Amino acid sequence: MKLNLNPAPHVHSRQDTRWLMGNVLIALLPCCVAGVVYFGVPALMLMAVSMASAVLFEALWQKLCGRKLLIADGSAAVTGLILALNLPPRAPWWLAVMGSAFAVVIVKGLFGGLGDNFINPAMAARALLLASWPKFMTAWTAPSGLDAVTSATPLMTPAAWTPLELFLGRIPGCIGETCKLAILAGLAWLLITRTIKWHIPVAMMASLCLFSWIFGKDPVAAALSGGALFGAAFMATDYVTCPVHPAAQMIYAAGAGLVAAVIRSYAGYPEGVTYGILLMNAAAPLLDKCFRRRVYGHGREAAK
Amino acid sequence: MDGKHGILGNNPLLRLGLGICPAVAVTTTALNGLGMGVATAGALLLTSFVMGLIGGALNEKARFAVTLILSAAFASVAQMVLRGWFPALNDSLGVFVPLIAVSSLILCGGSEAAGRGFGAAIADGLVMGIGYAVAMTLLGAVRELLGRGTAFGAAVLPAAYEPLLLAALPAGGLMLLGIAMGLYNAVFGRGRNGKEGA
Amino acid sequence: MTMLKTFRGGVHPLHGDHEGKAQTRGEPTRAIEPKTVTLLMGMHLGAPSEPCVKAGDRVKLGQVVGTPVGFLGLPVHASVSGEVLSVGPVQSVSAPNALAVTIKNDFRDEWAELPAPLGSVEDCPADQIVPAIRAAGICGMGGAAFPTHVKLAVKEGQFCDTIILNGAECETHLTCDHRLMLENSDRVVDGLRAAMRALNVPRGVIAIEDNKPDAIEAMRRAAEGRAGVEVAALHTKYPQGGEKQLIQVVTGREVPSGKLPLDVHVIVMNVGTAAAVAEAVIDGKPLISRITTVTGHVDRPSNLRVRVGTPVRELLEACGGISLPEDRVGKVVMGGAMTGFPCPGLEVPVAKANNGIVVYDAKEARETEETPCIRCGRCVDACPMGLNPYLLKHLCDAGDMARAQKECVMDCIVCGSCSYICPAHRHLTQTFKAMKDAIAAEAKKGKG
Amino acid sequence: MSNLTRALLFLVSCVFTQNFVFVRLMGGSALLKKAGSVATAAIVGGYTALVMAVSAALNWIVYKKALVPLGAKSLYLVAFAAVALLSAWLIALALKRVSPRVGKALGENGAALAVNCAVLGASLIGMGGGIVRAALTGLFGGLGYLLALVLLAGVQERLEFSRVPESMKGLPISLVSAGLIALAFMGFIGL
Repeated sequence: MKLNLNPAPHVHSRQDTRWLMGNVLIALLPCCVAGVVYFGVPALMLMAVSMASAVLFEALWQKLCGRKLLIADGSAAVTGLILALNLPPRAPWWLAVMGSAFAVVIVKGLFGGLGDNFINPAMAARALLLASWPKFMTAWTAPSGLDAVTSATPLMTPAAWTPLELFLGRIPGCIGETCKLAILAGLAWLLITRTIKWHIPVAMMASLCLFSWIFGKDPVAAALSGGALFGAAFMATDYVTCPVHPAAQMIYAAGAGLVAAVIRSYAGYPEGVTYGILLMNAAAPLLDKCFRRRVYGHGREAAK
Repeated sequence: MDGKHGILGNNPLLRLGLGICPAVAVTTTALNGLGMGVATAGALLLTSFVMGLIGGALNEKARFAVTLILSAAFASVAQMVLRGWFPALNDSLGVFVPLIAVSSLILCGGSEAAGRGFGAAIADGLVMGIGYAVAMTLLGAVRELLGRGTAFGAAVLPAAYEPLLLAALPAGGLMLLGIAMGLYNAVFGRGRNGKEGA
Repeated sequence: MTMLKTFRGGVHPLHGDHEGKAQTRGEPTRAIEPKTVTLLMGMHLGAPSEPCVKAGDRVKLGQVVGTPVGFLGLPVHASVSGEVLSVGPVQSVSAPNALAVTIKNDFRDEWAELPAPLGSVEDCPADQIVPAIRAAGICGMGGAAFPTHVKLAVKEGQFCDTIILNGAECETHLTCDHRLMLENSDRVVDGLRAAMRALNVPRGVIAIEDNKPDAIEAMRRAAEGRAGVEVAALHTKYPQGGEKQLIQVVTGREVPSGKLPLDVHVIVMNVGTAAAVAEAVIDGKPLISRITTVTGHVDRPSNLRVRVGTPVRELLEACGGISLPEDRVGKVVMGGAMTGFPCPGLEVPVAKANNGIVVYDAKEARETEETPCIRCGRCVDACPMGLNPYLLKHLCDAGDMARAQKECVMDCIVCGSCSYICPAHRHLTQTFKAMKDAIAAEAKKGKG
Repeated sequence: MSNLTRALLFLVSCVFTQNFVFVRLMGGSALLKKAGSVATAAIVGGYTALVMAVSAALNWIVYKKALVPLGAKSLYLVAFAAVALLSAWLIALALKRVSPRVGKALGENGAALAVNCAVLGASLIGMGGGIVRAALTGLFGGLGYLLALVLLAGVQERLEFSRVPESMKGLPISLVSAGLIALAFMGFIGL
């Protein structure tokens, strides 16, 4: 009888990386469905192209680096899907391919792969696409059937939509970000399965609403328009690029909300959620340094 | 010449990271890269020349100060030359022409030239300068091609090409220089005597 | 029941499966008689005892076969009567050549001459309790095997105001303490009272996780009318029974880093140890048997009262044997799933501190491959000591002793919570243990 | 608009919209720092900010009150470099007196460290207005430089344990990191 001698612990939580990524994909499903319902087959095409190219680039990169192929962990698929959901519905297919390549190879791969990037790949890719090909990234279409009618997003003309329309998402915008109902369903799934904790989404939305109100805007409309809720639920909560400790997470998320509100109110871009999250990603290592749990037996209470 | 620096083998920009401020800031086109590279190389050569002559007589601290003053003087000369003969280039390089004065390429190269003998100082300055100018031109060419679809101002990519505007922006410049350095290291290996961040 | 007390961090291993305890917690304890026993001389923490018998000798039950060595030394007693077969090195759970005395059981159970019992724990002379405990060879029976008489040695200038009996049994699979508290409640309380009287301690707390309501009830009943004894119900969470966590939860005090519980005036003992103390004081009997849980893939998972030194094979046979085809047996673990040691073979004998034998199948035992850390922070949330396991792992992998120490690696209690929770299957706990050992070895080298 | 609001807007502009490192690209030296700790980065950044402020103000005086009246405008670069070096050296000395810890972080050639694109650039850019504007350009620009240095140090500390490909280690990956942060700073365009 050959007895295995690997050391304790002898049981492990079933929630491995693949399980977590799978949960994120499940949580994104309502947004995908809403996107396809509102924006039709081209949206579905974009999602497929984006996911496929992200996984492909990940595999190629891992091969090039001579590493073990780890695409089965699902992280590249999540990146690709989140990127697609951040694209306008009628974006050309090559935009998704370029974005995936940038996200997977430059933002993640050059830094060492999963877990080593300091900035959210999908967010950075969106910022790259917006900076490089603005005319494709701001060509909004109203979800009115198959014909692409160019229109303004609610962030540019806030009064044109009622809160209910904003909530249900029959409005122009990126594929995944318009239907708040679907996002909330996904967020609920993530919270119920304890894939993420509540701190980041709550702090980010609270901060965005508060500062939007201070800057003289309608906080409800601010929360319901643009990519705020999608960003707070799915992108700010990216494990790899957010701080680890709850207190640091709250500050990180509040900072992202503040930057988003500032950019929406005063800067040149209509939407600031992307930049808010990216900037706070960059600050996350510092926040992690500043906030630590007190180690048992050290510090003030120890000598009691 | 002892081969300490080279055009390919130990490129001052791609291996040592000398003079990276202008390398990112002005290399939006190949011509800008070439102009900046040559201007910096010229100032470096003159500084090395003088330091090669007098550097041996100076101690470490004084060397740095003298190099800085010399470099500022030759940067002024470069600015006058550019302003007089290449006004368009001068305008597009803008504030980075006077900033040649504090280019780490010259400050490092000049300080090193001191006390190495006149001939070695000139040869080193020349090789470093050419290496820098070549790297600057190449970086400018890549950024111009990606960002505008042109090479030295002439359209080379088909009209259907949608330019990657980011390549011409600061963020793209930083990333492309970083990737270029990585590629350079991958191709030429990491030099034994090439300590980065000098 | 009042608000359950708990600590920060921790995990819930096998929570959906009643912590793996359902199969054995309802089974009354059965006693088994071994054919041979192998008495390790190093069953306790400290220098191994010196064998004082030789092959061929006849020994009686309770006769000393190993004499104590040094301050931390304990005697070893024959756990059966019969003939000494050999004195020499054997395979133990942690070492291939541990010194041991092997005795063939003659099944007569003839007792050797025992020291006179001290009598009732409430009336006996208090100053003789600790010597009696040492003479009985008692060490901590929860796992660490620290000699109990040393734990109860209060130095000049120190004092103890609370003794905590650890009945949390937070480890998975194990139910031996649970059964003990149900079946021998009075003995547990007697042992606690003996220790309290020996050190003149006013307060004794029996701490039990709330997944054992019947044990809480039984101990409450047994504690009625006993001076200073109370029962505390704790939240069911691993590692609730960790010494430092227990002290924090029961007294609100924290043991300062690098210090002992006595520095915050607390002593923690396992309930099994308390029962052994009661045996020693009331009956004068040495520690020769204990309750061990045998579970996992065996035919009849049970709690067995086994003689110290019984080989694992005999325990498994008493439970109907391993219920797996040979090629599907994964590992046999001594102890619970979070901290237990894998057995190198089935001839390994049970020591005084072995509280369980768990058989895993090949699938459960397969080695997990490390994948990249995704910084999910679960290890940070789980660590009961407030460490940053994900960061520590990087430092340990880089071999950076100085920074690992600065990140408090020496405060790690090696509870396994971080490894359990890590979605990337990173080998956190074992890395920290190796680093702690390396640092301790370094410190020793520096001294010697 | 009150002076305070104007100053505040100017601060935001210098730190974010026109950040010396990520937008103006005058802080390449920020990238060259060996993966020092965040604390060192904060000290070096603060020191550089001081040098930027002082030398920008001094250079304004030198230029407007000496070089222009003397008709020696073409010597401005030499003069600026000398003033920058001198103020960097003096400030380093003063800081070492105030705190040995700061002195240790700045190292032996602290002054040489500080004469870089950012310092001279602040002097050149600050020339457009009055002396207050010049000093504030230096100070606020320096704060932006400090912010960049600290952010990059944080990221570099994190990268210490990541599996960056061998040829990208060190300066190359720092440049890519800086590029990604610069991408994030693009959100402030038009502020």
